[in-house]
Amino acid sequence: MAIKIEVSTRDEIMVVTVAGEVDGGSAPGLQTQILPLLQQEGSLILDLGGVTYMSSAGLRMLLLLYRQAVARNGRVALAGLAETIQDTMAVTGFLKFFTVADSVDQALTTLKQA
Amino acid sequence: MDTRIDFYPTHQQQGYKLRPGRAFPFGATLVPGGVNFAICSRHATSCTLVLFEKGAPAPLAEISFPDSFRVGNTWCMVVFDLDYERIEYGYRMDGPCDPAAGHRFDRSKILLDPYAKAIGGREVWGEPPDWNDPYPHRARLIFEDFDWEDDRPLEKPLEDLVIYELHTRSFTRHPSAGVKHPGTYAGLMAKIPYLKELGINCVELMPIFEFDEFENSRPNPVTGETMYNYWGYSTVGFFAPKTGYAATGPFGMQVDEFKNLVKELHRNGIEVLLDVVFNHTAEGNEQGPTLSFRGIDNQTYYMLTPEGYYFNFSGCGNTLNCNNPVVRMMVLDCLRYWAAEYHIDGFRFDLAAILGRDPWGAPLSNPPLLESLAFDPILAKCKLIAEAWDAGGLYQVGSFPAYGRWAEWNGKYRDDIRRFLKGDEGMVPVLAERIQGSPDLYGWNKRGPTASINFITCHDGFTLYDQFAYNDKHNEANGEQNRDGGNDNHSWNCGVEGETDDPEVNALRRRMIKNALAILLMSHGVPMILMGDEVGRTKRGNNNTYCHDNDLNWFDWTLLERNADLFNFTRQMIALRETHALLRARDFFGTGPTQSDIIWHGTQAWNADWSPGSRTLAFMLRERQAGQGGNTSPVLYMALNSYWDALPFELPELPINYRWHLFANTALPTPHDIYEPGHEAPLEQFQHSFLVGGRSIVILIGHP
Amino acid sequence: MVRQSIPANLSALSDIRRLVHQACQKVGLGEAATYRLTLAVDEIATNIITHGYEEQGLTGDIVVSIERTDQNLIVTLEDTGVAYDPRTRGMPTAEDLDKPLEDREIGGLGIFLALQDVDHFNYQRYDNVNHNIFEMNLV
Amino acid sequence: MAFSANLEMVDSEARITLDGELDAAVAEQFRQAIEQAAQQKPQKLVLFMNTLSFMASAGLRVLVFAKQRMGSEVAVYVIGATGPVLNTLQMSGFHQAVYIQENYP
Repeated sequence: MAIKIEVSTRDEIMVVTVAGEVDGGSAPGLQTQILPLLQQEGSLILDLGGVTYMSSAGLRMLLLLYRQAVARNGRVALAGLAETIQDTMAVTGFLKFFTVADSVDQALTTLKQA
Repeated sequence: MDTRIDFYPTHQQQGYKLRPGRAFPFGATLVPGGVNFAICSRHATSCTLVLFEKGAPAPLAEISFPDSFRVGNTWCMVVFDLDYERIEYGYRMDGPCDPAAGHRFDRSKILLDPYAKAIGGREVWGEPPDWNDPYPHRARLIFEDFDWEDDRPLEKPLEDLVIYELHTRSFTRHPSAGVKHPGTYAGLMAKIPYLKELGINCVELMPIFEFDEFENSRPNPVTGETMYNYWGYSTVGFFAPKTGYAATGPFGMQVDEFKNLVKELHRNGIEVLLDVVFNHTAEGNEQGPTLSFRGIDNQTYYMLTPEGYYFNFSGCGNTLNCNNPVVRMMVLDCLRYWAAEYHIDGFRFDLAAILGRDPWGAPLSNPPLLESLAFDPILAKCKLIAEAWDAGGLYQVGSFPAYGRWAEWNGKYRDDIRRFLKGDEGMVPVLAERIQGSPDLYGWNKRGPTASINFITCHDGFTLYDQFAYNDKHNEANGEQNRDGGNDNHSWNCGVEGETDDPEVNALRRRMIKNALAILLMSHGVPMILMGDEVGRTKRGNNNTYCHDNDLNWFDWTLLERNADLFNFTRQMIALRETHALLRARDFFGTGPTQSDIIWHGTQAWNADWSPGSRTLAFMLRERQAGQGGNTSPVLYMALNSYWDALPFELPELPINYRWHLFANTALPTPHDIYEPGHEAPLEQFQHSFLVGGRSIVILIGHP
Repeated sequence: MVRQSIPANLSALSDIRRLVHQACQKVGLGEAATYRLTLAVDEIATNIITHGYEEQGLTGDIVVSIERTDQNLIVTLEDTGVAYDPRTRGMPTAEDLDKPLEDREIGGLGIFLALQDVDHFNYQRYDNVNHNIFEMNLV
Repeated sequence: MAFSANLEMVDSEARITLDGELDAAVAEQFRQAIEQAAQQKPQKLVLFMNTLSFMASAGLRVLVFAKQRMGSEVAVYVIGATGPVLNTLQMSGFHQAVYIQENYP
């Protein structure tokens, strides 16, 4: 299943929508596409509603994005995570680094408040 | 990113780009652009790397190691451009098949890498495997990066520990546990608040190295249920956490999940000890499967008789040849890996006496493995706990070669306390030794009370509740006509065998459980509690439940309300131990810098009754200057009465402005049986004697 | 004079006390002495029932036999429970036996009360039967 | 002769009247009466023993454990104990912990 991403902005915050399976094969490509987007402005919303599978490699890619955002004192919010993926992230200790929201709108409000 | 100048392919086989690898570390290591595979065998003549697509029945490719890729007895190779998450790997080893000479090479077998850091094949606990899979336990690659943030091993002083022995699956598998992922590391993580409330600061996990729960599984002749290798005392891989214990096992994230469990336990002030099994492997004897060691280098990994058969000091078919230099190195590498990569705080060695035997089974006076473990720089702060006996008759409780580093499961403590509690004669003198941390066993060459791990029950044998509800073992469910399991339980059923609704008998059983916990937590040495004993868990009289995946082993959490008084009693006793440094000594009384004393009393103050017929003992713990010159440190007093009727105990005098306060009295029903440390009930000012109920214990605190 | 076998359970205690009480009246023993003998027999009987039988998972009877000689009234309790000499908390050593009653580490609270005011107490065990013998002087 | 132990609460005073023969078979009844009394958190516990004709050590243990449980703030009175029962209390040293009176108040 190929990986697809779309980039858009909502109220000047970058929103990247990802669909497909994020694993050892697709994660490096995703990372090279998303990293430059962080250059201009720290914060980022990842709309992962379309992600059906996230492997360890995928989790590590998300954590690297988080590190880059923090380095630019921005934040990374994850929206629309499937319950199983959110659950595996919690159990393996990855979830606590991120702000998590059910939808992109909710992610926007939380990012703006903080 | 590939900054190294020597990382380019030099060979090719079957479309895979290769180059000679690095001889260490052993196992499979991710390197820029590929994976470095390294494995050693002294007697193999050739070696082939076998690659699988994850879960596929047949291999994807077989790459034979060119002889130029060999360094001494170690084959090593880098394979480029592998998808780490989709690959499984194994080895074929060729060599002589001459059992009498100790060689059992078999090229047709695909062998598991002994240094595999993740193992597939049993992703979901108890899911029947494909029995004719040529490679049932498959080595996999892992990401070794994990964000520990600021976590590191807690390095708590051994004397401060209260150890809680638990089985990962049993702890939360019962539906009453109410956790999202029953029977897993994640389930255990969800119960950390329970452990904190109880006051536990160390958990000892029964084997979590990958093992095969289906090893000699068979239907139970009585119930028809499947009987498994449930406890896991038969290791398949020494470097991989059991995948079936991980909620994320099916997604291959068991390594991250277990590391996160250790991190969460540490964050809550709880140390993690691993129960490790280096005395035998899952390959059993000649009839057992060839999974790994037997096919890689049988003569090196196993203790063999001159005729090439397997010595059986473990009672499980084979004996790992721990004092062979290569195996010794593997054991050391394994423990260092868990200590450094998983932040593990210590290890409990199953049947550790075997580690002190030479390759022909003779006990060594200065076993190299135990010595190198005791002085290893990475393991320097790890607790090393030995079950100081083995199934070959070597019993070393008190004489285990310790180099001042090793602690031991004190089997004598277990038996002596059980016998005193049930009212055996002649136990008072030896009870006094146990309470002091067993100086009779550990008082030589600078060992202290922390050499003694005190326990009354453990996974092997009765639970504490069953200890006072059954005279005899009831192991019919194990399918061996009740012949398995020990017979020297020193238990007493308080008058009725098994469950009863007689209120007197049940009240006596609760009292006996409280008496046991009171002695355990007041004794010098390191106390260990068996999971569930704090709420009266029962195994219905079965003292050998190694094979049951059911409520014989599962922790029934509904016991929390039914036996809330036992939970409260345990919690307060642990709190008492935590409050009073007097109870957590590093040195035996009268030795070492701490100036504290133990003074023996009996039904008469200052005059303990050591006679054979006596069933009473009392003692007082205090700092030498207590009550003098402004020193207001508290005095602890404990009266133990294992006689069946009440006895008045004369109380020793206290310093002038001190007064006795009642902390615990197991003769009284809850909530009067125990108080919160610091909120004890004052006795009458003039009271100089206290009636201690039959088979009861009283603890008093003397303070201004 | 009297010999009766009574099932060893706690509810039988009042019957045992009644037997002793009637015998004391028949021989005209004083009220205080009667109470002390009744108390002694009750305490030892209680100990036999709980420790001798129930706690060992055994069942059995207590045989109460009462006879009178010209000097004293003798009550004997016979049971087949676990061997136990009330005069000490364990099997008596030689040195224990020649100590006077007061100095011995008497059994628990119950035994302590029982043996305090009995004129003479003896314990024997032969062919698997415990014999607890109480004597009160009549003269 | 049967045994009875009935509890009567008079504002902060728990009064238990004991009647008949208190032996190991009935001691549990006495302990439950004490338990109910303790739950009311009385300041005083008054035990009327005028018609108590017999008390074995089982009864004495219930008394001692009641005193231990109620601690030093609750005063315990024993009223009208007959000679032999009084003797039992004295022999065990229990009389030091309670107020012994012929009648009440």
